Amino acid sequence: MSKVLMKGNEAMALAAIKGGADAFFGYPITPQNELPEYLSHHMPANDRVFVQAESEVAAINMVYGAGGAGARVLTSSSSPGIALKQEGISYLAGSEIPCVIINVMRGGPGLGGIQPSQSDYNQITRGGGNGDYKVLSFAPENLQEAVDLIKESFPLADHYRNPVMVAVDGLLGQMMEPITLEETEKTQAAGKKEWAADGGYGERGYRNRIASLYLDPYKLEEHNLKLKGKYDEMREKEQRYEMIETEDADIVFVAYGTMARVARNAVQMLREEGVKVGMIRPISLFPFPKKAFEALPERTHSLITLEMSLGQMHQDVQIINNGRYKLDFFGRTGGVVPEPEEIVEHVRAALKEDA
Amino acid sequence: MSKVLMKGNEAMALAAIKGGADAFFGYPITPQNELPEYLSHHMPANDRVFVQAESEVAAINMVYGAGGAGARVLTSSSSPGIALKQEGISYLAGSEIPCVIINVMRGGPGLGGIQPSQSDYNQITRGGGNGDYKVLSFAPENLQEAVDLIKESFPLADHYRNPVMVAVDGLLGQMMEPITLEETEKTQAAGKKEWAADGGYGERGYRNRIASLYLDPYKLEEHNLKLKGKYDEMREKEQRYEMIETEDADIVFVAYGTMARVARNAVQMLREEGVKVGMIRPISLFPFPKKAFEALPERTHSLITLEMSLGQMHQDVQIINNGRYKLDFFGRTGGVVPEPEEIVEHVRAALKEDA
Amino acid sequence: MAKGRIIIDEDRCKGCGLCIHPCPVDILDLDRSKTNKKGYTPLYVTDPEQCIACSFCAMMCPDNVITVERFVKEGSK
Amino acid sequence: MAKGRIIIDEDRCKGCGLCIHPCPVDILDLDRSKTNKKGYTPLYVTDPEQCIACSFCAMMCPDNVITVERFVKEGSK
Amino acid sequence: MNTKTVYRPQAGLTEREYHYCPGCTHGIIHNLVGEVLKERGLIESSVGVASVGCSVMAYEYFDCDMHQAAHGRAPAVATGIKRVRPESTVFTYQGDGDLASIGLAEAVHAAHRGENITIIFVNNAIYGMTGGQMAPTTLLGQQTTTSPHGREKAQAGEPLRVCELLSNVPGATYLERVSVHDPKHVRKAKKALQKAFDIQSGKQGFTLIEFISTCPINWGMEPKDSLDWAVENMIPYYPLGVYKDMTKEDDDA
Amino acid sequence: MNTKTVYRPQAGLTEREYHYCPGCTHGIIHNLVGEVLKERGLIESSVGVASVGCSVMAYEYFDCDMHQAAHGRAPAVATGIKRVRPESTVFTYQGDGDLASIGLAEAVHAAHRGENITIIFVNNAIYGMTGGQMAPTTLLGQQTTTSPHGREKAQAGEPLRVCELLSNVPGATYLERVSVHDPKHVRKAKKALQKAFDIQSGKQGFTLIEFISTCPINWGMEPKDSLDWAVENMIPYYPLGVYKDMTKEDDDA
Amino acid sequence: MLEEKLIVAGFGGQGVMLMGQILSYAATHEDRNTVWIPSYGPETRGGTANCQVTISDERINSPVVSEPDSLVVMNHPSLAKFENKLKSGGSLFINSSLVEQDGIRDDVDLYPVDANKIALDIGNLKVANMVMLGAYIAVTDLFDKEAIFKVFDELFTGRKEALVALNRKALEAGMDAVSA
Amino acid sequence: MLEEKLIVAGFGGQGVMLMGQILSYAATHEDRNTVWIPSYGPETRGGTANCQVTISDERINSPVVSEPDSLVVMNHPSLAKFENKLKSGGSLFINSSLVEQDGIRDDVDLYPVDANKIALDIGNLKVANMVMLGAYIAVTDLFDKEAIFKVFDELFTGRKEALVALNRKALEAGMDAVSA
Ligand SMILES: Cc1ncc(C[n+]2csc(CCOP(=O)(O)OP(=O)(O)O)c2C)c(N)n1
Ligand SMILES: Cc1ncc(C[n+]2csc(CCOP(=O)(O)OP(=O)(O)O)c2C)c(N)n1
Ligand code: SF4
Ligand code: SF4
Ligand code: SF4
Ligand code: SF4
Ligand code: SF4
Ligand code: SF4
Ligand SMILES: [Mg+2]
Ligand SMILES: [Mg+2]
Repeated sequence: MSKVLMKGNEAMALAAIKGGADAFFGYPITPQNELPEYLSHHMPANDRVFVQAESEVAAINMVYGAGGAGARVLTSSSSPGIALKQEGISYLAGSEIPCVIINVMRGGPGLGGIQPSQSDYNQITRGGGNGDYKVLSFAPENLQEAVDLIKESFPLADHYRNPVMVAVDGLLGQMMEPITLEETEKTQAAGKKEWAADGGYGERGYRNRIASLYLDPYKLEEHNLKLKGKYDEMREKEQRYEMIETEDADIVFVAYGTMARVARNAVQMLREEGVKVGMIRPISLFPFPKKAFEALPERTHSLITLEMSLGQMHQDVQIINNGRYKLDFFGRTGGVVPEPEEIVEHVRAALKEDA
Repeated sequence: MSKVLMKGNEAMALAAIKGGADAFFGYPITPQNELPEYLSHHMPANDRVFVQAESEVAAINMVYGAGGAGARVLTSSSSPGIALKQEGISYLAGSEIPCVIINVMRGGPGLGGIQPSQSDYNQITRGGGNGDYKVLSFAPENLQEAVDLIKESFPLADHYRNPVMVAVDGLLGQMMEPITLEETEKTQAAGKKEWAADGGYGERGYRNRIASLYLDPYKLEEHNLKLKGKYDEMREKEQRYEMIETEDADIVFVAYGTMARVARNAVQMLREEGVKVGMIRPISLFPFPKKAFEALPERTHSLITLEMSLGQMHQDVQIINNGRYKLDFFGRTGGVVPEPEEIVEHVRAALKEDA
Repeated sequence: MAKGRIIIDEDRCKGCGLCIHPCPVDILDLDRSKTNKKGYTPLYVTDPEQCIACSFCAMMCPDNVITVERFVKEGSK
Repeated sequence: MAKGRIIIDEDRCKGCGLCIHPCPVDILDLDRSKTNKKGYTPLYVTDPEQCIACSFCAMMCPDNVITVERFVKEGSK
Repeated sequence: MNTKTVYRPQAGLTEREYHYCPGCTHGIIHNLVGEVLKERGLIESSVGVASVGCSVMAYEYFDCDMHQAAHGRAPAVATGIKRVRPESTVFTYQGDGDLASIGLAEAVHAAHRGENITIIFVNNAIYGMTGGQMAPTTLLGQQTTTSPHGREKAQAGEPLRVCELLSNVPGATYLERVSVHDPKHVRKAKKALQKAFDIQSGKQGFTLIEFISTCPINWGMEPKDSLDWAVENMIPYYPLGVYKDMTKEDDDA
Repeated sequence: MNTKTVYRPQAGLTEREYHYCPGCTHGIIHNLVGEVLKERGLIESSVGVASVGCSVMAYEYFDCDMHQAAHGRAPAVATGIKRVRPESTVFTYQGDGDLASIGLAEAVHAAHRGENITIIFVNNAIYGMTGGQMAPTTLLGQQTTTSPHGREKAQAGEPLRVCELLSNVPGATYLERVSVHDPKHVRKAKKALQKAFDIQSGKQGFTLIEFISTCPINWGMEPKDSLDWAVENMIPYYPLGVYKDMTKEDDDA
Repeated sequence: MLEEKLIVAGFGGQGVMLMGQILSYAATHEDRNTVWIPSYGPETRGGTANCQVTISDERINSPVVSEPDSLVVMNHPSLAKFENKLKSGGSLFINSSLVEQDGIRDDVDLYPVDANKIALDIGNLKVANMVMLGAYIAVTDLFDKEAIFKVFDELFTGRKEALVALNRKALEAGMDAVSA
Repeated sequence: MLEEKLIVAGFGGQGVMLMGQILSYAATHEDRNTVWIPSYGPETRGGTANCQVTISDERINSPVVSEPDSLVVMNHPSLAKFENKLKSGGSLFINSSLVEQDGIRDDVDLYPVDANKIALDIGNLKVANMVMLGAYIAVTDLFDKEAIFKVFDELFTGRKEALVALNRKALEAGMDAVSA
């Protein structure tokens, strides 16, 4: 298969088509606009549904309807738009409706800026909405991985009957990189969903209902425990991560997405200086890849979380860590993408302090 | 001062008036309706502003306008309504606008139910919105404390120029308890806010702007670091908690709000059985009261987090803990309020297992 | 003689009375001597002979309490 | 003789040309020999003598480039 | 003598008993919707969208596939369903708080896009479910729990008329306001529903039927008095009738 | 000979240069708003609300206190300001994506409540800032980055007319649609703004002035051609004029 | 040390909420600790309703009454729902106008009060709740009638003032009903 | 091992984005690794624009070019902005039609190209970017012109096909300009 150069947002859009997205509902927001723009052309051309909704709130509720009617559905947005979708995402999780959400993150809070950021980690993994729910979420570091994860997200969403979020920072959305994705590749298709409320009562012989309302608290608790069962299954099966030069690492970075790419350079540079650094790169944000940490060698003594935020994933590192390692954090926020040298400098300074 | 019996929602409304709320903007939702209902009568009667907004989204943005114009502003809602306000809260934090938000929590996810819950902990403390921001948040366990914290929240919001949230579960909103709060008590008043964009340019001599937009990522980062400075100040000064019979405790509960009340009974019951149990009751959720844990005696060996959720605050306990104590969790969710006996039973079972 | 009759599913009735006024022959009332399973005083027909099977009562009943039947001559369909 | 004149704040000009067409005496054009600080070819007056100080150009300029002055006889106010 | 059933309740509905308060006209409206869908043979291929309001549990009552939407968002949910399942009959069932307050944008935009769906809009001039707060449709002077001295124009504006508002949205095909306060009007309301669903079946676009409805509990009135109050107070401000009919031209042609 | 300045730019504005693209009529509209507020002596007691769109940085340009609102929510923000500072002149400045799409409910409800504020509504039939996507106001057949084959009625409905829509909201006091494509219309637009702010000063309620505006960049046209396109295509669908004037009766009396 | 936990249950409209609240008001006047909690739901107003009241000289922790000392039951479904929660030896007040006594637990003290009838005799079915309240305070001796009268005076003011006399009568009738 | 990092900067409208993309397309054809990133913002379209391109035989990690090997500068503000980032010994291509050469760093190889003039001579100012691209490939020897032609053929299809010849000409003119 030959490679094609594509813009991140367009590549992700194409991946969604290949992943079998029957419908897209979204609202424009920088830096993800090329994604709906691409789909506005290619979804109708592929006999699929494209609707520009009047708002993010409307978009996520259209997703609710189409997903609840059994279609494979995509929406995309960026940070403040995701905030607006939080009630809807909580409903999707509560009503067990599968869908894929692409979040091309930018700096916050508020309107913030439009430069790349990772400061949505909290609203992705903690749910910005109400209740004890979780969103299966992935954070690729390059376009090939993004494309592959998006294709995979549709069947995963169907399997868990839960929203799946693929989160990239604005840089990944805007960059061009060669990817392997044949235009001619056959698209995946969802099987018939027996639970879907799609007007097929006649054929099916029973009535389907989509709802997140349980007035009896004991029933609602039961429902929550059922949901928890799915999240536990995700924790078991969906932890994804990459271990980079950790075999002999004294110090291990923890970084995802663009930050992980930058950190790869820092690992090389530090190793050239004789500092044994490795990296755990979480690919799944929820579930947080606990298993990666269990696989670290005895000699590792420090973890340094690196984020394009003021430290959000760092909380998960602290939880996993449970006192085991020395912890440190380095981050830039507001849309600043750090240079590898800054990380190297940070590590050097830390080493000096320790010595 | 004599006590008066009041319904929680009404008592909180009255406290807001006493706290100097100039304006209220909100949208009806169970189980907090008595709060706006009370204010619809008493705000105009006190020459203050009451507006029933068309939605939670509109309400929080009215808060933005009124708060940015220098008024002391209140809004209230319940869990799904708070989810809808997340973008707005992120904007308030980003633009540094003070306001007070009362959240009377109910079960989720989605529409969920209307029974009491604590499953908003994540959306309160992690921000459901985008960006590296925090909301100063308090969780009283009874109406007197709720009333006192609300009165205090207005000056705190002004001091930090940040939203302050007071979160109670639905039971506290619906219950009646005697409180001390004189109808005749003079209301606090905010001083003139020199930063407010209120049309006072002429008098003031300089122009004020309220905005969260920083197109230059370095400026946005600087802004975020400034905000972080405030959050660090909160971490320093606003940690609030109560230590309950911890002096000789082997096992320490961590619980807030109604759950803490239930746990107080469990502490008594277990102590009667000779089990030395104590409790840390966080009153501030953000900042999480780290200092309380530092004050535990040497002999404490276990922490048990108790929540009316499937374990959200428990993450903060894990972070604080950092491997120090044996951790355990007990929770009910979906609107179920546990009975003290269940907690006692849980501890007994855990002790048996350990033995 | 009655042209038809109504059948009242008594335990569904909420005693709201909405069916009473529209009856053109004024033969409906609540039976205040009874409470049904739900705790309401249900509908009853004061004079069944008068019923003209117009269905007005049933159309106005929010709670699907009333079935209306018209008497038809044997053999006719 | 000119009834007035326009003053062009050249570096603010974005060379959009919106001011040109409304000029009733047709004396405005972009100076294609120049680029200003912003990189645009700015406005210039081809025949200042014709200006009637009507302000049409200024009203149409989105970027506040043009000030319009009317000549007044000495002594008049 | 034989009998012939001339009115059998529960058409198009499940066996579940309504949870509505005694005399609440939500029930009458449900019955009509169920009846029409059943009579038109559409019930088994319908997808209904319940909103948040007293009718939140409508998904338990209509005997067809149902979604329960977030407060105000039913038209967006219906859009999602209809776009991917264009052969289904899709309707929403929404209160006035749901549609005219929090969900106004979704309703107007569904009309704007000309979505081929039907909205059943139940206007009882109040928030029933949450205990009687003021709605955008609450009449001037009407007391509610958040307009304790009656709605004041200076404070809260004059009541919003949804059919009138939507009549200026190009995408709307059919808009009618009906009432169910007596059998005659019930019959008329049924006709309106038939028309709306027929338009949807014919893929002719967006239809909305507004029902003048009551809330005996929160109005603080007996059920019968509520009907009278609606007739005397609501209908004058919310006149019954067809507000838009884009099928007319087609019919005439 | 002496000179008398007959047009001095920058009235009611800061010294900041606009970031707008060459020939974008946002600038002309800003100038008018600044001028009117300055001339009426209102600028120093005004509070403006910038929205999200190309004019997001309007808070840098108007020489008065300013708020920057979340996308679509400017009317809610303005409501908050006006309710607590009733003596200030409060206006929003919003694009068509901001007001007619995501913020429709907030705009209609501000009108519905009869908020005593002024909305400057800039309709350029497109989302300028985000790079030219379709807006609710995009004309049929108009190509945008999300309507690559031109807006199709079947897919996206017919364009929404905001003045017409709001004219049916009881609370709106004054609604006018204006254009700035030539000096004559600029002058008329200024009159409309004067009227709107005078109404606000007189506490007579909600006013909205809709401006037909251009987006040379995303329309892919030269600035002058954009003006012509607006005249030829937009004005026929969005006729200029007064859509509602509730002050008339008062005036006549 | 006094600690009384009570559940009051019945149909919506029977005034069970108010009955519980009155006890909490009276407790507040006497500077006792008290908590009143309702069961709340979006149910039909015709459905069942109940409230839980705790009155104590000590601090009140868990507000939920899981094992009440007393139970006041205004209709039959409520008896079914709460009978088993009542603690052994507790007091069970039933509105015998609507609740059948057959098969009730025998490890509790039963106080049947023909509340509907007594209320109707006084002139208004709506005060059946106050009849039950009278019976309750007479048996438990928690408050004297003056304490309750004081609450009436506070609650029923303005247009409702006329209700004071009626409610007093009902309360006294309820007290008489169990002291007989 | 080859690793080339490049920044292309100029006014919006000068085609700097496209120029960078063409290099990435060419690299992709040759199965090299490449990343192209734009600077993006809600700024006036008349403002400055730049893109960063990395081409490498190794895996590309950080996509950000902080210290470019080459810098192509189409206008003066861009020179001011990026001059100092260029690595010592790097190649600096300037559009000398618009950029003054006075005072430029002397530790870099300077390639002035009168791109606007050359483009105008060819017949269209808009291909000044391709002139610069020609100069760039000629100097760096990263791609032969056929590789770039292939990209032209792919990009300019349909109505844009006419542009192929023009762009080829511009590319060759740029190559000539530096090989003189
Ligand atoms: C986001 C959100 N906001 C508020 C609520 C609370 N709520 C439930 S129903 C309702 C209003 C119902 O009124 P209406 O739509 O008129 O229906 P009715 O009950 O009168 O039939 C509200 C505000 C909610 N569930 N979700
Ligand atoms: C919640 C949210 N959604 C989307 C955006 C992205 N966004 C910024 S401006 C804009 C549209 C602007 O269009 P319009 O209001 O017509 O203004 P114009 O730029 O045309 O003047 C959008 C969708 C955002 N900033 N926030
Ligand atoms: S069917 Fe007609 S006549 Fe018979 S009871 Fe009903 S309303 Fe009366
Ligand atoms: S309308 Fe129905 S529920 Fe009401 S009284 Fe008549 S039969 Fe009973
Ligand atoms: S003021 Fe009038 S005449 Fe003079 S240049 Fe401007 S438009 Fe032309
Ligand atoms: S309208 Fe203004 S910016 Fe445009 S060319 Fe004329 S002077 Fe320059
Ligand atoms: S509260 Fe009102 S609208 Fe709701 S069911 Fe009861 S009567 Fe009907
Ligand atoms: S993008 Fe369009 S609306 Fe925005 S500044 Fe440029 S021309 Fe004006
Ligand atoms: Mg209603
Ligand atoms: Mg626009």
